[in-house]
Amino acid sequence: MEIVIALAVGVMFGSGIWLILRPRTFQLITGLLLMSYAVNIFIFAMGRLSVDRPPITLSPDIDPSQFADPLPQALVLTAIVIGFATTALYLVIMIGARGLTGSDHVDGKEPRE
Amino acid sequence: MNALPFLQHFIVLPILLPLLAGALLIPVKQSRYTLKFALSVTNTVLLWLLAAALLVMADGGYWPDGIGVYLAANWPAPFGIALLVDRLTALMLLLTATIALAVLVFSAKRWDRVGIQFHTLFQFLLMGLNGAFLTNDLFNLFVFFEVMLAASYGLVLHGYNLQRIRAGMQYIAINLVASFLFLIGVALIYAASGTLNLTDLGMRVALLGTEDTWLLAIGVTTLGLAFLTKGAMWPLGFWLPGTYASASAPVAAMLVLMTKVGVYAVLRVWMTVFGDGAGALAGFGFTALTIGGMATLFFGAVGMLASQDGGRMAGYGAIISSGTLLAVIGLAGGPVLASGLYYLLGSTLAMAAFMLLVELTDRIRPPGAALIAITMEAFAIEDKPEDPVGQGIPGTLAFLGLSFAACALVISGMPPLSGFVAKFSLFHALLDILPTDGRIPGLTWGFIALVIVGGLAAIIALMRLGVRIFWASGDIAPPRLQFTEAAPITALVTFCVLLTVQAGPVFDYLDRTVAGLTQTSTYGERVLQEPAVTRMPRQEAE
Amino acid sequence: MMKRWLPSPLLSLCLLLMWLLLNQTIEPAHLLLGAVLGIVAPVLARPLQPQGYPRISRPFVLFRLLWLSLIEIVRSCFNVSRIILFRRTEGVNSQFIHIPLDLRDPYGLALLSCLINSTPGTVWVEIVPETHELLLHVFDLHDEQWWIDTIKSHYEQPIIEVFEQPRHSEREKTT
Amino acid sequence: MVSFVVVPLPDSHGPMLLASLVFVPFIASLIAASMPQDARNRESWLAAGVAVYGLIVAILLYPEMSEGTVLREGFDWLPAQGLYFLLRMDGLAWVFTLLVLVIGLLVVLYARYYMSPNDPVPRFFSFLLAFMGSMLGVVLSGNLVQLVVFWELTSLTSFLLIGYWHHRADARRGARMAFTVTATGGLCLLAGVLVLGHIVGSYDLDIVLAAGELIRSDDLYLTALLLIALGALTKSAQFPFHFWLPHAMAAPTPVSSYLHSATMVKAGVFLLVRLWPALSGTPEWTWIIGGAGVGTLLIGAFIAIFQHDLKGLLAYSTISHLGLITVLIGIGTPLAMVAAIFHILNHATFKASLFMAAGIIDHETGTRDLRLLGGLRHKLPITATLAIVASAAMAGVPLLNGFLSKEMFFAETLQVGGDRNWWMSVAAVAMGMFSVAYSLRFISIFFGKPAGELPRDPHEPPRWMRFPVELLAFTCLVVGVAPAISIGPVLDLAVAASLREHTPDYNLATWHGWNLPLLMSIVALFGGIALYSVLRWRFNLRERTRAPLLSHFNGAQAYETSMQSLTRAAEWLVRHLGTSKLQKQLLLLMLMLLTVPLLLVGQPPDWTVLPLEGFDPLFAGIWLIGGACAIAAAWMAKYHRLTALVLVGGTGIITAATFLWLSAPDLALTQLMVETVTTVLLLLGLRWLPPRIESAEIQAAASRRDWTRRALHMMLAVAGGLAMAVLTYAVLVHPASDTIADFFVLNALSGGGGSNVVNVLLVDFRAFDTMGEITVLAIVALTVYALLRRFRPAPDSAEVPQQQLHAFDPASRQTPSEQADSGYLFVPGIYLRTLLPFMGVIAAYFFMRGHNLPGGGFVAGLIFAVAILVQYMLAGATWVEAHITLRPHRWLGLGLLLAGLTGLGSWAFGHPFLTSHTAHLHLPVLGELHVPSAFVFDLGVFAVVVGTTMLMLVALAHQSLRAHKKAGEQAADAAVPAANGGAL
Amino acid sequence: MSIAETLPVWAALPVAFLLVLGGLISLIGALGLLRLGNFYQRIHGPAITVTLGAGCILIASMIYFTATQSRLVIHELLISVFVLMTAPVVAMMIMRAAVYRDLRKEHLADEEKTGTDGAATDA
Amino acid sequence: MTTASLLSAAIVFALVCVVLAMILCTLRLLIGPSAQDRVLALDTLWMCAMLLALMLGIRHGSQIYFEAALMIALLGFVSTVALAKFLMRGEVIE
Ligand code: NA
Ligand code: NA
Repeated sequence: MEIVIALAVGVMFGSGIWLILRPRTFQLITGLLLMSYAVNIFIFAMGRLSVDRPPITLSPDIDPSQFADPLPQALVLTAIVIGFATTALYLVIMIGARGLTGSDHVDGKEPRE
Repeated sequence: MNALPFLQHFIVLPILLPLLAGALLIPVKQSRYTLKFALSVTNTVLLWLLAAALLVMADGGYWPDGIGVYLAANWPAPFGIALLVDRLTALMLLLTATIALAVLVFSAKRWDRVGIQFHTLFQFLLMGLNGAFLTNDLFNLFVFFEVMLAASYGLVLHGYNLQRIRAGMQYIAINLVASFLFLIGVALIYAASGTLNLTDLGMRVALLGTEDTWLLAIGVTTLGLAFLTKGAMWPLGFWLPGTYASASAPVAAMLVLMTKVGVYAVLRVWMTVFGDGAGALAGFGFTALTIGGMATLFFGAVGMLASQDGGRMAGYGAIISSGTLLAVIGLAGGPVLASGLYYLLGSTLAMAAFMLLVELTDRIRPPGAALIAITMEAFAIEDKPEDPVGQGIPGTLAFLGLSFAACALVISGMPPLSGFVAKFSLFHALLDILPTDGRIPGLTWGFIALVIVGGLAAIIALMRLGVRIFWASGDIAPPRLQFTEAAPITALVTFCVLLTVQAGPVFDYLDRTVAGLTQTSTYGERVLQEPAVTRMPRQEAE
Repeated sequence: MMKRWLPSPLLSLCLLLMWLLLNQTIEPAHLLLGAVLGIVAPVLARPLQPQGYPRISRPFVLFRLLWLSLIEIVRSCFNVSRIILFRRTEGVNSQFIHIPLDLRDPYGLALLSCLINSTPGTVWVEIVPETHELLLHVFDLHDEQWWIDTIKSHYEQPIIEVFEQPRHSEREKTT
Repeated sequence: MVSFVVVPLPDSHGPMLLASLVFVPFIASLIAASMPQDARNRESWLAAGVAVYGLIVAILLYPEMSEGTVLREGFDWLPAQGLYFLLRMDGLAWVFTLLVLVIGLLVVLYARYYMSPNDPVPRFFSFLLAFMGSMLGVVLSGNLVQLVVFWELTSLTSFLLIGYWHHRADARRGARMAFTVTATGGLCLLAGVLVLGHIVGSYDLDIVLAAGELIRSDDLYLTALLLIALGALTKSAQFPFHFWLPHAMAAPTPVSSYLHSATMVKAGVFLLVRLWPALSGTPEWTWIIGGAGVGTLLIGAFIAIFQHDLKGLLAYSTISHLGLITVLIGIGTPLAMVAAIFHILNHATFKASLFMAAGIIDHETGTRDLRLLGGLRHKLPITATLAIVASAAMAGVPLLNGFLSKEMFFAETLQVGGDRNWWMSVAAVAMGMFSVAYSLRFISIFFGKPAGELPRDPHEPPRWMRFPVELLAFTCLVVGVAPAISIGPVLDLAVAASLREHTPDYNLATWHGWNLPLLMSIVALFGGIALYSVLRWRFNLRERTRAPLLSHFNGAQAYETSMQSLTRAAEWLVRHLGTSKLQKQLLLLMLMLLTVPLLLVGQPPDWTVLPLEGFDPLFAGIWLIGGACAIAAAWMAKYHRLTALVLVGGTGIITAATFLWLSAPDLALTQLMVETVTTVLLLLGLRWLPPRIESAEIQAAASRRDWTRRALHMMLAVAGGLAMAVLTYAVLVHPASDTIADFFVLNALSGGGGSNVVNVLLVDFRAFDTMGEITVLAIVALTVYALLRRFRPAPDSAEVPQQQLHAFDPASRQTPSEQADSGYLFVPGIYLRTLLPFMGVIAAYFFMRGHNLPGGGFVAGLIFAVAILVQYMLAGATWVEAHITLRPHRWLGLGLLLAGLTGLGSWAFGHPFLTSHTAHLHLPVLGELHVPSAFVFDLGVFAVVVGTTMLMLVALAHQSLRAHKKAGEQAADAAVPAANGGAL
Repeated sequence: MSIAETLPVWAALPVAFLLVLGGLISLIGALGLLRLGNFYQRIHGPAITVTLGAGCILIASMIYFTATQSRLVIHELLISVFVLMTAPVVAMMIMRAAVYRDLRKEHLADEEKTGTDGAATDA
Repeated sequence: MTTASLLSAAIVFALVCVVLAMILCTLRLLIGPSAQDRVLALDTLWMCAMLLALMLGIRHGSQIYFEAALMIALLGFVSTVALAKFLMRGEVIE
């Protein structure tokens, strides 16, 4: 599991890096999306991995070590929401810039050759 | 039943008030400017009073050891989110409220009408700023950073034009990526230390094993990079000049404050986590901060010299100020930090005033005309002397010129205003603390030299700009100036003057602030032992 | 009045049932809550449902239809699986066919499309507006007419019985 | 090193006389600034009044001064850092105070007549008074840092005064140049003062002056000396910083006379005299100060001869005389110091009067060009006489004050380097000759014939305009004839105060007998006359535009060039040290992310290698998919946006599956919903991005540089990915330390009243985060909405999409609602409409169970929003909005208020913000119900999420309407021609 | 697998069988998606996954949980209903999109043949 | 072979099948060639994810996974519909 998650984070983050270094706004936003997946899983992994131990405590007498760490999950939840919002914002700016500048370059103008 | 004393609630109010005001403003129709403005200003005045009250309370007026803790949702500290007020926080809150009030009044006649929801976003921005200053929890800091940034995205694009959207794209993209770094950093810190509470982290750091220490250091470094991107450290702050130059004046003034949040966060985290009690990590990264700060300072100085318009120049001025502060944090030591904070106050106020001023001077002289003036200055050296009779200066122009000069003096650190006092006290403190071998290290000398050179660059650039705006503009119609535009600038400049004149008392306060900051153990006691209010019994049925 | 506050008892019942299934309980509190939701949701959703709610007149025909369809689904499933696994794809005769429809009731058409699409090997494309013909894609077509007949008799006819009969009578009453 | 000394301030006794000396001019400056434009007389009276007041105070203080008392007055400024506002008056300061005030008074009187009635004099007098205050501040500072403050203030006021006629380019240029040079010097001075303070442990002048030994023996002595010297030499226009002074002549003549000859330029030499006890007496002192002085003295005098501008000539002569003073200070013997102070005073008198005379000539004739002027003694007899007297003093003619101090100078040069070393004396005599020559050149304008028609016909100036010149010339004469009586007591005061125990015996007399200095004077006098004659009649002095030999060095040109190249260099540096390109910035950020932690933190410690038993091939299998999708998306995003979007969706599904697999059902639910909404959102946005078509040419044209860059990015991406993978792995194989997580698990049910710990975290433990998070949502929604109101689509995507324009598609003839009611969406629409209430109930379900099981306000809000969104997709925005009214703004506002007020409710119970409470309801049939306040809070979250999603999506969707509306209008416009068989 | 051990044989056997069958059908459906020659054929592949594959697994789930929890657990029915209600929508939408996209492509090809300019479309 | 091991073998087999199915879908997603192919593949991926959730539920004997499956069943189609509509009409909401 661990190695898979590590590689997963790596692949997504690497793809994200590649994309955010590209010149077109859509590439950038795609990169941001991939990076946000990577980062979310990364945060999640910081609570270590556990299978079938959802943090749902149906009785008061429990052993906390038998549950997945709920804190990173809560953090990821917040991060997902914020990531969603900011992606939306960037999207709107992206199309706004395309309309206003006539270019989909991330700098809002075509680079001079 | 131990109810929470009412005054204790003051800690959360700087976040709550703008939240509620913002929420109330959302459904109000765009056409009701006056109502919106009134609500917004009233709330900001309240915030100012609140900040002033907190300042008094934190300075021994209510909390004897200068630390007020508020357990949001009533959960004890490392578990729930704790808000913390000390002298530093209170100071930053007051600074924020001051600039915010000035900016709001300034925007009353024009800027709140060019787009929608200006006041809403503005209130949310205040909420984010205040939250970032108040919170003692790293992830909560992220949330408030995002609140602040999200609002600033909206405000940067306020008045939507080509330039703004170009700059906005850059600003937003970089901050989005920086936010990822923030998250990575916080997550690593949690993985290594098992806590998110900053004070708790400071308590735990010495007890960590080697692996955890390694992870923690990486985490904090990553977090630091996120802060420094927002604080515009070289080479992470290239977004800043363009953004400042294109944002509308009131927004640019608020942005000035926002770079300081990055610096503030660095200061908080580093002071708390890597203090003397940090075991293997004591003093971690301070030198890097100094070097980064100095590089930033240099870049800002060079940028000032290279820029020809006020907005951009102010942007580089903000970079200089960030660089100086970062280097000061890096060169840490009690009295130096106090000087750094004093510098922060003065430069932020002046820079904010300058941002507002730039917009007014652009009315005299549209930025396009500046280019012509440059060539004029460069080539018309043997200009035929004209009639030796001076020209009268209209009152508004005199006002602008005077304010410009005052801002320029503060920004460049020329005597006699607060910029100079700050610089002097910085140097004084740096030379006054001696390392054990009695020799001032080269880095300190380098820093002093850089600050002086930076100030020089600033004054050369600002003088060039000022001469071009006020002297070389030929026959100009005096700009129309609203009272609501002049008053905030006057107020901000007056604050700078007051800072200069009252340097003694201000420094007394700052010395107490810094003395408090270095008492990590006090924070530990106060934050981690702050009792929750007794809960009402809740689960009796089950 | 009844129609306004309970536009479709059937739908409300379905929603209540769903609520109870979801919560896996028949506690009174949930019964009540489910009932409230079952009543409120259709009322709130009503403005967005211009075609009204379905009425089913012959449940038995419906059940028989469903049962037969299930058998047909299983059968087709194995046919399609066989083709996927063992046949060369070039040999598969995939075709579009047109089937003239008499069925007009929206819910009837919906049910028809559900049955056709659920049956592996056939996909509903659209109803050609002018001719009211169904454009159908068949995975492995042997005999076009067989398909047309089967669909008209095995599917369309029962559906018309279920959905359109009472409405016709209603219309007759009103006119 | 000593620790910093805190000097107790003197108890301020009686009236703050010294403070009033400094502050009265500043206050008067403010008053002057606020007077009307034409208040020339009132301004003059005010300024003169200030000067007179100062003089009275100074005279009142004379008795104390003559007793050798040092007056100290002050108050705290920044006591912790050794910074007081401390005013200190001793003999030297008193003499300089007197100088500043007397010349100031005369200049004010002169300026009253000099300034045109049309000039905006309030500004002039305001600046002049401010300068007076600053200069007095310099002179009276008892604290070195405070001295720097006033020092820079004199630079600033000088800048403002030079730029007084700012519509003239030469004035602007001169002002900038003067300020740049002197302010730079001021900064050096500040640094020097700080070093000095560091060495001594105090900035208090008295303490510093007493610590000469300590200073001179310190390692940092040379640094301090150099820095302070830079400050002094720039201010006093010493070579090679002299060039600003001639350009400062663009200022009105009263300013030149006051600042640039009598007072401000003397601040540099004043400072050197002041610090003489602390700094002098070392070879470094002599070499640095003396060296600069010698160079200046010769160069200034030589260039002065070749000036054609009256004021230019005087400016260079000033430079030369300041050089003379500097040399004396550099020699540094007590007698030299006496000579230096004496010459400072003498120079002030004759040079101020000469400037005023020059101003009168300029004023009366309309020109300052020496080549045009001639024979003025006929038209301006009195002025001519006065100017000749002053010039003679400048040239060092006996019986005038200049002669005396120059004589002393010659005498001191003889002492330098012992008996064998003559070079200093030779230089001195050469300078003497030059000064005779330029003095002759100056007075030549009164003789001979006029060169031609003058711009104006000159007359004697008004009585009171000439008066200052008369007084000063008279002083030259009096001092020259009877020095001991006239200037003696004053000079004694200054000398005693500055030299203290080193005060020498000296004799102020006109006649010292026949001696070597006298011989040197005679040589200089006659040599000068000869030199002038030769130059005049043999070398055609009038036609020369540049000084011989020295024409190659042009300080002003060097300044301009350096300023321009500074800007160019700065631009170059900014381009190379910075960038305005987003890609490069992100590249840097990523590089920093990779390198900085490595550099700072270094190698990881040894990690235990993971036992592979936890490895699940199935899990690896799904990440095969996730990874492939991610990489493919990265590959496709440029030319195949939709494909990339679909691929990202694939990664999203796998991410959700991962959350589910690894015990995070809440995350999985949220991820799934966000995935859906994001896809729709991006599709709505994609509509406005015109297609990007891959062209073979572009690919082929990609230069080698492009490929290098791509390779670099690829490497960075791989490295970054690898680094994150390693980091993740490192954490995962390392057991968690003592975390705060257990607390949440243990207390969620008992303290938070919910069994879903994640939800309890969100609405209770960390509800404060959630509060902020929903604010972010609201902000973003509002921003999106605001942006879209001003949205202007790209021209190539503004039209109705291609897909809707094909006649064979029946849908192209239908409105969206027709499509849904009878068109191609008819059958799907029935499902979509039927599903609506089900989705609503499911949303309620997820909301209700959130506290105990996966779900909650956020997921529920998204489901609800998607349910409505589906209706939008089905029937179009117009139809939906005609049938239901959604007010997303209200949802947002109400949601935020609900969440906030719920939190606030706990105040009523004396609890902190957001403390959750549970209401226990006992209902008849239903039994006991627990309604936690967190539930209401969650309702706020729900509302905000619904509001946000709806606002953003609907705002985006409405853009399409705009295109259709526009198309409709165009179609209506083009209706006539398109009627028969339109192209659509 | 602790719960699975308590499962009675009457439940275990059908559950296992349905699981295997459901898995296989899903696999075959996906294989169809991959293997078949053109889009109109491929769309028939996933249909078996959606109907019979999902059906088998859902029934398996119902039996399994009913047996382990000793009470009737049939809320999987909801999933079946929703799948049956949404799958046709998806099929109809994608299919029609494909048909008209192809028509448009042909149309454009024709136009190009006749010499009119055809604008490229996004893919 | 006990019932437990039989069952666990069956679940593993089913899971393998579903994961393989997902991989095949992904291949189609990558290959395309047309946009509708990709949309179809994505939709199938959603369905497979639903099956995966159900199977995980059986594997762990837990009801926690049910909601995810339910959500996919009810709402998973939305993004597919949006994509299809985009392909057909060039915009999602008209
Ligand atoms: Na089918
Ligand atoms: Na939840």
